This record gives sequence, structure tokens and C-alpha cells, in this order.
Amino acid sequence: MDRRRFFKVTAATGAGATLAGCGNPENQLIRFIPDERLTPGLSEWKPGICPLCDAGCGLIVRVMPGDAEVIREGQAGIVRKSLAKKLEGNPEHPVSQGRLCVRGQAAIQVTYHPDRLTQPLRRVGARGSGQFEAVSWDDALGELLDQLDALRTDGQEDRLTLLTRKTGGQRGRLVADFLARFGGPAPVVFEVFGDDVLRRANDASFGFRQLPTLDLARSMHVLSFGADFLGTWNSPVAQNVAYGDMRQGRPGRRGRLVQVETRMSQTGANADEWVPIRPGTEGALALGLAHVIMESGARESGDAGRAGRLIEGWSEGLPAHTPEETERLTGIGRDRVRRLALEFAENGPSVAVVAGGPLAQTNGFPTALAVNALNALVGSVGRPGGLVFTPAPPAAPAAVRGEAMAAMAARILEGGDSPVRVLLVDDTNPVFGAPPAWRVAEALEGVPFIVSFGPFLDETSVLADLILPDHSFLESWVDHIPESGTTSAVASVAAPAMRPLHDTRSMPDVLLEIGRNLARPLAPAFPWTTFEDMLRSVFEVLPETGEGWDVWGASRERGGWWRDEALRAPLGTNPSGSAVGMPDAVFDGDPADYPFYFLPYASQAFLDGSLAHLPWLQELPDVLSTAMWSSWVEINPRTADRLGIADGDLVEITSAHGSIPAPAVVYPGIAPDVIAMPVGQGHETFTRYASGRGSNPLAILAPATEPETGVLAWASTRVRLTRLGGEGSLILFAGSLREHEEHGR
Amino acid sequence: MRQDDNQTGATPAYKWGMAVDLDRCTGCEACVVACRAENNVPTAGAEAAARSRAIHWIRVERYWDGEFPDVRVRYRPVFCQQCDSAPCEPVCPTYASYHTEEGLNAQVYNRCIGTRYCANACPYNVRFFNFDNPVWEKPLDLQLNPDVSIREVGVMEKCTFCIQRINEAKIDAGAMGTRIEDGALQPACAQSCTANALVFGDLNDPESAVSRLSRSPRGEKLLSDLGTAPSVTYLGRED
Amino acid sequence: MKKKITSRRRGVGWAALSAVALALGGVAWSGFGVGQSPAPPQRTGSSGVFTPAHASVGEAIRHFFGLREPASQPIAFSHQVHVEEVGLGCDFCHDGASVGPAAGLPGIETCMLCHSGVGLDLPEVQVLLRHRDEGIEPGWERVYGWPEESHVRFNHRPHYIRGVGCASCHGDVSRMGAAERAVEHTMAFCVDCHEQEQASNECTACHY
Amino acid sequence: MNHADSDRMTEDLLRPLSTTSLRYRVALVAFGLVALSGLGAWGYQMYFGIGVSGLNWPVFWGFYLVNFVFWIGISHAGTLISAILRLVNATWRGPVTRFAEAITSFSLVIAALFPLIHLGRPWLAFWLLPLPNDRGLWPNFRSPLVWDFFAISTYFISSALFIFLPMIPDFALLRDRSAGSKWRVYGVLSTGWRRR
Repeated sequence: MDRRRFFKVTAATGAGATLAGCGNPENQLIRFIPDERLTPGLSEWKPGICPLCDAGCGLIVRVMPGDAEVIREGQAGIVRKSLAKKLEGNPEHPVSQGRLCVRGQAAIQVTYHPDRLTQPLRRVGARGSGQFEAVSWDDALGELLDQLDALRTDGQEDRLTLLTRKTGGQRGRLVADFLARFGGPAPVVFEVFGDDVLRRANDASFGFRQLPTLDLARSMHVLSFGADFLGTWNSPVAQNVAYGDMRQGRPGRRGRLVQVETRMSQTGANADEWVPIRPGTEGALALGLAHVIMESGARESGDAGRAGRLIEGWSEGLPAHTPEETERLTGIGRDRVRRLALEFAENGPSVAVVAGGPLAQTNGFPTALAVNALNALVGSVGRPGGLVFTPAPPAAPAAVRGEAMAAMAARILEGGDSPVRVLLVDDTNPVFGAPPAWRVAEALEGVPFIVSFGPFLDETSVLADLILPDHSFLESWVDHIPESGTTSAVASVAAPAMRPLHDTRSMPDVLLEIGRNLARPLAPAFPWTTFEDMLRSVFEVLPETGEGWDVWGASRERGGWWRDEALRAPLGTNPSGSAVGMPDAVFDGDPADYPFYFLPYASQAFLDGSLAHLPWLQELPDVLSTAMWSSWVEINPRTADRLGIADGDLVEITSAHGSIPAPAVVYPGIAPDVIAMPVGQGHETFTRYASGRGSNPLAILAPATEPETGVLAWASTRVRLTRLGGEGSLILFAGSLREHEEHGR
Repeated sequence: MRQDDNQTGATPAYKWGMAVDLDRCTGCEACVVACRAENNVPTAGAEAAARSRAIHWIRVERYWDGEFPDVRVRYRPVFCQQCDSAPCEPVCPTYASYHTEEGLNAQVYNRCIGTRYCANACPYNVRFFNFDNPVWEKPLDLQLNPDVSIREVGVMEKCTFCIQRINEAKIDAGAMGTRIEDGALQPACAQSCTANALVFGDLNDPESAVSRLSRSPRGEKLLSDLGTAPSVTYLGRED
Repeated sequence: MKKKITSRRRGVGWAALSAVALALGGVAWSGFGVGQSPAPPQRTGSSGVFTPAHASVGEAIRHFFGLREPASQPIAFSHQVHVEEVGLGCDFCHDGASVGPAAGLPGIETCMLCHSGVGLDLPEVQVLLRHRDEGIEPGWERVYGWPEESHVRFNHRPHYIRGVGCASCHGDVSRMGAAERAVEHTMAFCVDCHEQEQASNECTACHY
Repeated sequence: MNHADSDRMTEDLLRPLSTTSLRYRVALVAFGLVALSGLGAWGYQMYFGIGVSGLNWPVFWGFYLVNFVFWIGISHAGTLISAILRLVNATWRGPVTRFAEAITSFSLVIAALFPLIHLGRPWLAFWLLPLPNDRGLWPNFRSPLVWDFFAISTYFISSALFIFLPMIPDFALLRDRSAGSKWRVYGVLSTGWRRR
């Protein structure tokens, strides 16, 4: 008997049922007087910001009165309060443009999640045992203050460290300022699928240290190197909106998409031409294309300007990168290389984009530079239909980033007195996301005092000594400054859409309160008492945008401040760095023992796994495999035949650093020597919906890093595949579906 | 001043329809969760899903084509086609599944006795049956949309073109004494559709976006040879 | 001789049959036991589940036959006094009717608009005041309304716009003390009126 | 064959109706339990929902309706046998047709159960009947399920007549040999039949 039938009597309805009473148990509970004036059944829309990825889509939140079960002064009862019911894209917002992606639609479940932490917790059991006791906010904050004061009295301010995922916006600025004023190092940022390689490359090539915006709507030819820009990468909603218009927005003119990648992504599935390529050779292909273009005389090497001068042998027309050589490296026929190159050069405006796997190689940085140079060569940078860079609004704080996660872990593991005495963890989960060789969990064991602001118990926050659960994004003041996805300068802001459901507190407010109550106050002290004050002080002074003199009021109304700006041309013509060559990608593992390239990828539902706790996303059939509630590994049909593997068979993926089991999905869109696996499942501790479900591909990754930036090269591991026998727990939506021939045409 | 004059007259004021541009659809599946959130579609959970009892009023079907390396995929969002001669309607013994004057295949939950005949008759597999009583682990239930009823065990359910939004819009238009203007009313899937592939509107208004798209030479009906006369037109890919 | 054997065999047959029967019966009954499986594990901030299922067989049967106790209100509130004597309009307290689907039952704040000053000596009002100090609503019991399984999505607003008087569906409340179910809101009642007023009688006008 | 013989024959024939053996009681209890457990299972299904039947999307019909068709088939077989024997005018058909017609009627009753058990909400099955109601709602006469309802009831009435009419003289015989309540019951069933 499964839990869905725990509730007994099936509902009945009949002739007289329309007269019957409403037998809901709430009637027995007492009703508290609401804190707000509410009219039942009326809904209103309030602005919001989606917190799930760094795209920062503007939301509108449908808010309606509803009855919530609460506990007041230890007394259980119900109170009527306005509750968020539905999220939609904010039609005015330059990034979301009234649309919202699959994850954004599910974001509302973060607020109503049954396993959300409802009050501060103090660890009582051993670390990781998950045994906590409820404590009051006063006690909790008192404990944290004692620790910080202790650091101060010992003159060890530099041994306070904060670990986070997002650094943007005023929230990021507040966090950085807090640490700076306290005397601690800059925040340590951990992201599995971070894009620092591309940022660094864009800085070198064009002088913009940020992700690019693709002006697809005005583009005629898009050449994507492994970038899943319609699925999970960068600013998916904005890119989907633009893509739709690229296809059908201009009567008679339809843009083309060519996707070069090793495993067919959701984006690749939309391509007019899908070009499978040997992993790690995307940069070589880009240079090969550039060679053909320059050779054909369609473009001069000088047209690429600074971006070109960063590439070895560019001014000579890349003599080393002939189509023949390119074919040898990439496995793509020389004629096809020539054709792709000329199409790209001639069907302007065209744009090339690189992200994901290609940049998660040991040669990621040169690869990014090569694609940048290719873009510059055809003059697509800063032009309509090309690669443009979102202008920063006034008062945009510079992103502050401290040392790499791996470095911090290593320092702690050196032994002796931990260099980190107090660690604050905010919305990141390195224990789940970091490769085992970094030994993050072990390192955290060595930290005397860990404080987590996480609203859920995950693999990292379960190690904390103190948990100060943050509000959900619907319950607190939020802000965001999009790095890409629009050509306007945007600063989003939103007031709480609803009152807090539980006894939680907004993390920025907590930081400000701590700053006030330290034995020796911060110097200089923060001029604001709440995050709201801070946001007001920032938005008040923004220039008017025709919304009237009250910029703050107008921004709260619309969900932010934005202003159209001219496209920004690439800066400077003098290379900031010396020219670099195109080294071969180095893979971990001997091809003899580990014959397959292993490609973990950001899953459509869970991204890097931070969303695996949302039931709607667990039950979302992955669009290509139709798998729900599962993790799986994708294998080329021929390879599967050779190894005698069928759909759903349990296989073991083994790298030099560990092995995981997973059910197989025979996947036509993947090379015979590559196997791919979505990231997201395989949580040990992450709410009732994700815990103990599936396997985590990150757990067998090699600790290889991209040398220029030191970020994890997550696509550079080789693995071996063994059939375990028996069925894996693979749940397919299409499994039971009678699909009609006519459907497929 | 009557928001429902249209339904008493000889020709109904509205004929709801949808156009799906497969050249725009990117398989992002925003529609799938948007529908779930709007229409109180219960979450089946892993065990029930494994017994293929998961309910999705809208799904994105994908069709593999060819072999590596020349492999193609085509996406197709599939939901109730709101057929004008619907196989699901004549078979229902209690009129729980019936045709409204505005061209919708209505499913009247309280009239449904659970013969499941309609679902067997439907060639599109878009009707779903509540084999178990749905549960929401508190406080997930606070998200439930009060404008949509919660279906109990033993009743059939399916896409309604967000009838609650249609009725709301009609009430508003009635208050103004006007028609619902094109684009003012969208079901959850179309509103969320990131690439603007789903377009909803009134087929009786020849100038509405959906009417114009439905006349496109790329247009085709799903399983048209069955003669079900769907209100949904699919615009094929252009390559 | 022969007879004996056959008869014994028959006897065996009966025994076997009854055994099977008992087994089947046992299975069927044990099923109910399984139904009482424990609730989902309690985690921080989670309690129980929400479901449209009936709480008990009794409730299911009551709903089926439409049996319903008359509403009993926490205090002896008189509509007659407030409407007839004081002269308040219906939507002074039930302010949702004109703008939205639900008319709504007034919260204690609404009562306090007057009763923070008026009629303080009345015992009923003193109960209200005590409630307010404790931060608790009086907890009015609904007189009308349908169970979830009727799937009725009634909306006051269009009826208000069309000028349908409150009394036509709720009776002359102004002459009642506590509100009584003067009109049985059967489907027939709704359908007849929609018929006369030429309003829509689509199922989906109310059921969705 | 003299009168006494035929009397003894009748005695022997009617003995099972006058006396009930232990064996009979055992059988009654055993089959009663089978029937009870079936009812229990149905109650269980109503209590927890049709899901316990193991039916799934996208094929929504299963064992119950198969079983329905099976029993209908059985009852057809009964009709066929008795009909054919009548057509070929087999003089010895009497006892056989009686059996056959009994099979027809009783298996039909069993068959009629299964569409009900199949329903997701069987307590609303009465909506299949064309009952006048103040909501102006009727069953959908285009639906084969409604045809089913009428077909089955027609078939049952006719086959019940089939088995009843030839039994009238036998009821009369029983009436004449019984007394008290039995006499009253058989009296009604024999519809006042007199032997010449």
C-alpha cells in the first residue's frame, strides 16, 4: 500500500451532494486574526525575480488569500494570508519578456516545500548525522556573534570565510562588504557549471568580463559549439524568445542553426545541421573554419582585431589549421569543414557561441579564444544579429571572488590548526558538486564552526553547526543585475510577494543585524538597518527612465529599473595577453582501461542538482529520454549492441576515481566512444524527494582543472562501462505510450 | 451586460483553438510544468509514475529520426486537441465528456463515473484517469489554484484550455460589454511558452493570431486521417 | 464401495473449497489493515498531507445523500438587528460579492469597525472583544457552499453585475437572526434560474 | 407402470427440495464465503480506489470487462443449447434445456456485476438509468455502454421467462405436495396451474 492511498475513502458525489457541507478538517482548528486586510478569492500580480539561475528572469507572482496552518504561541491554528499561487514571466522585464522556463515555473515549490527548514537549528548529533535541535533566533544569532567576537579578540578576522554561489547584485555586494569590513577574505565561490572560462576569454578578446548575449532574433546563421543555449546555459528564456523569432519572426527569412557537439543536447535537437565532433577539439575546428574563411579571401586576418591577435599564427592565416589537419583532429570531413566555414562567413549576420563541454576541458580557455576570434573575424561582435554585451546599470557592484574552492579545501587539509575557523555557507553545495579528489567533506570536517543559511538540509548544510534558514525568494526583498540576456541595462528588484510562511529570516538582514551587534562594530558601520533600506538607497539615485521622478517607487512597481542602450563595440585593439596556441585536451584515464569519454551535463530539470528537491521537476519527463524520477546514462546504440546493453539495464560507470551504477538509455544522438549522464540525482541528503534517488556523475570526476582559471574541467574524464545485469530503476514516460506512426511523419 | 449572451445566440461568439509552431518549439517543456502549476495536476510520485500513472495534461513528444551521425529529432507538444468530432464524446454514458458551444471537449468531473471509455476512444492519449487519490504533502497544498477543482480518485481529467481563465475573461468582458480581445486570454502553457510556439485564441475571429496561423500552408492536424477535426493546428518545421 | 470413495472425494473437495474461500476472505479483509499505514515521515516543517478524499465512510455517505447539519454559530449574531435596525447593506460585511467569486465571512476586524465603540455591554460583543484580545477569529460556520466533489466553481461577481439580488439565492436574511439555509442550492435551483434568465447552462459555466 | 411407482419416482425427485443434507450446508457455507470474499474485495477497491485493480494508462480496460464478456458468452451458450434442442425437437431435451436455461439466467446475473465493479465510482452507476430528475440530465443514448445496459436487461428478462414458463407445472406439483409457507410460495409460482 503506497502512501498515495494512505487517505481512505474515495470521494463520493451524488444527487443531493450539492447540499452537503464542506467537511474539511480546518473547520475544527481555531482561526487566528490575519495580519493583512484580505478579500477572499481576489488575486493580484506582484513583481518578483527568479532565483534558480543567474539569468535572473523577472517574474510576476499571482497572490491570493488562502488558509495556512500555523502555530502561534505554541497554539496550532489556521490564519488567512495572501499566498503565492503561480509564477509567470514579467512581460515588461527585458530578460524574461513575459516568458518563463520549466525550472522557473517550478520555483514556487521552493516556498511551499514540505521539508523546508522552519526555524534556526543547532547541531546536537555528530557532524553529518543530521541531528539538530530547534533554537530561537536570539540564541542562534548570539552563538554566531560569540564566534565572530572570538575571532576578533584573537585578531584572526581573516579566518572567517564565506562560501557562496551567487555574487551579483546588491546582495552580493552586501556579502562582500560585510566580509571586507570584518576583515575576512573575499567570498569563495563554488559553481559546478560556472562560466569563468568564457568570462575570462571575453575579457581577453573583447574587454568584457561577462557572458555574451546572443542577438538571435536578428541573426541568419548560428554556429554553436556545445552551447545548450535553448536548455540550461546562460539566459535560456531570453535565448528561446529570440530563437523563436530567428526561425519564424521574420516573414520569408529563417535563420539557420548548426550545432557542433559530442552528445545531442536539447538545443542540438533543434539544429538544422548537427555535427558530432571528437571531445576537446572544438577549438581546433573553430581555427580550421577561420583558416578556410581567411584563405577564401572572404575576410582579412586583420578583421578579427585584438581577438585574432591573441591566437598563435593568426596573422599568417593559421597555416597549421588546414581542413585536412582539422579533419584529422576533429573527425569532421574536410569538405564539410570548408562548407561550414563558408556558410558561416557568407550567411551573415552570423554568430558563433561556445559553452558547456568544450570549455570544461583542459584546453577550454584557448578554445573560447578561438571561437571569439572566429566571431570577430566575421565581424559579429557588438553588431545586430551577433554577439553583444549587456551594459551594466549605474551602481552595479563589481563581482568579488576569492580563492577557488579546491584551493580552500587544500589549505584546510594541510592539517594543523584550520586556516578557516568560521565558515558561512550560502546557497551552494560543494559536498555534492565537487569531485571526490578535492575531499571537500573531509575539509569541512576540519572547520571548527560552520554556519549555513540554506533553507534545506543538503549534503553541505547537514555538516553545519548552526543553520539560520533564509527566507524564500517570495518572502524577502530580492535584487539581481543580469549579466546577459538583454541589450538594455537592467537592475531588477522586488518586494516580498507574501509574508514568511515559517520562522525564517532574510540572509542579508541577518548579516546587517550581526554587523550591528558585534562587540566591536564593523568599521565603517553599514548605514542601513535592513536590506530594504540598502536597496532603496541604491535605486533612489538611479537616473529616471520616464517613469516619473520616483525611481524607487517605479522600480518596485515594474520589478526593476531598465534603460535601452546602444550596442557596445568590442574595446581596445592591443592584446592584453600574449598569443596562445591550441593545445590538445588532456583526459584523465588511460584509453586502454577507460575507453569512453564521460560527459556529465546540466540536466534540463535539475541544472547542477540544486533543484532535485522539487517534485514537479522530478516528475518532469526529460524531453529526449522521457525519464522521470530517475538518473540514467546515455549510450550509442552500436556501443550498446556490442556490450549487450538494452534500455533500462543496470550498468556501472567506472573512472580512475570511483564508480557509480545507473540504468542505461540507448541514445541515438551520441558518439560510440562517448557516454553522457545528466547531473542532478544521486543526493544523499536533500529532502524526501531527492534523497537516495539515482547516482551522481560528479562523484567519479577527475580533479582536472582548466589551467587559466582553475575551474573544474568536468568533461575531461575517461570511464569504462560494465553491465551489472538486472534492471536499473528507470522510469520512462514514453515507456507506456502508444506512439502513432503519423505523429513521427 | 450579459457575459454569456454568446452562448444563447445561434452562432457562439467564440471558438477556441490553438496553433503550435513546430519550427519555434525548442522542447524546453516550460508548458509542461506551467500546466501542472495552473491546473492542480497532482504529482504521482515515483512508484505511481513507474506504473505509468503520472498525469501530464500536456507533454512534449520527441521522435528520433535516422542513425548516428545523421540523426535528427523532432519535438511535438501534445495535449487535448479539442476535436470537433471527438471520439471521446459519444462513448460517455453520462455526458461527463461533452462538447461545449465554444468548441471545447469539456470534462465534467462531478458527472464522471469512471467508465474510462473516453480515454480508450481517444487516439491522442491525452486523457488521464485518477487511479489513486491525489495527495499534496503539506504545505505544498497552499499553492493549489482555487479557481480549479481538485479531481478525486475515479474521475477522468485532461487539458481544458484553462477553462477557468476563459470563464474569468468572459466575466470581465461581460462587465465591459465587450468581446475578449485577441491575446488578452492565454492558457498557462501558451503564456509560458518561451519560444512563442503555442498561440491560443478565437477561431471565429478571422483576424486573430491563431486564425492567421491556422491558415498557414505549413499547417496540419494531428492524425487528420481519423477525421476528428481537432481545434489544434500544427505548423510543420521548415527544413 | 465405489460410492464411499466418491463421497469421500467430494468431502475433500468441499474442504478444499471452503479453505480457498477463507483464504480469499482473509486477503480481502487484511487489505483494510494495510490501509492504516503510517503517515509520511515527519520532517522539519512538514505535517501530514492534503487530499480530496473523505475523512471517513460516514462523511462519504453523508455527502452522497446530502445530509448536512444546520450551521451553528459561535455567538448569537442577529442579521435582523444589523440589517433592519442598523441598516447595514449585505456587502458591508460580505464585501467580496461585488468584486470576486466569494462573498466572504467578515473577520473580527470588520466587527470592530463599529463594536470597538458600540454595544460594548452586550454579552455577545464582549465575547468578540475577548476574541480580539486573544487574536482569534469568532470562527463563523458556513451556511451555504458545496463539497469539493461537487466541483462547483460559483462566482458572485457576474450575478452581482447582472443585478441578481442577494435574497434570490439566500432568502430574506434581513428577517433572520443567525442565517439559515432558506434556499437549498441544488443544481435544479441554479439551472432553472439560468433557464429563465437565458444565462448559460453549459456544464462548464459552473463545473470546472 | 402403476400409480404407486410414479408416486415413488416423484418422491425421489422432490426429496432434495424437502430435506437438506449436511453436505449441502457445507457447500452453502463454502460458496457463501467465496461470495463474501468477493464482496470484501470489491469494498476494498471502493475504499482505496480503482487503482488497486492494477489497471494503467494508456490501456484503461482489463480483467473486469474481459470477465464480463466471458460470462455473457457462457449465458449465450446456455441459450444456444436449449434453442438448438427445441429446433431439432429432441424428445429427451427436457432436463437438458432446464440446465441450459438456468446457466443462461444465472451467468447473466454474474456478468452484469462486472461493469459495475469496473467503474471508477460505482456508487454513481444509477446515472446509467434514464431516471427522471430535476436537473434535466439523461444518459447519453449514443453511448454503447447505455446500449449494454438495455441489451443485458432485455436478454435477462427473456431468458428468465424461458426458464420460468416450463417450470410452472413443476411448481404446481410441488404446491400440491407441500404445506404452509412453502405451499404459499409454490402457489404463487405455479400461477394457479391445475393438473387435468
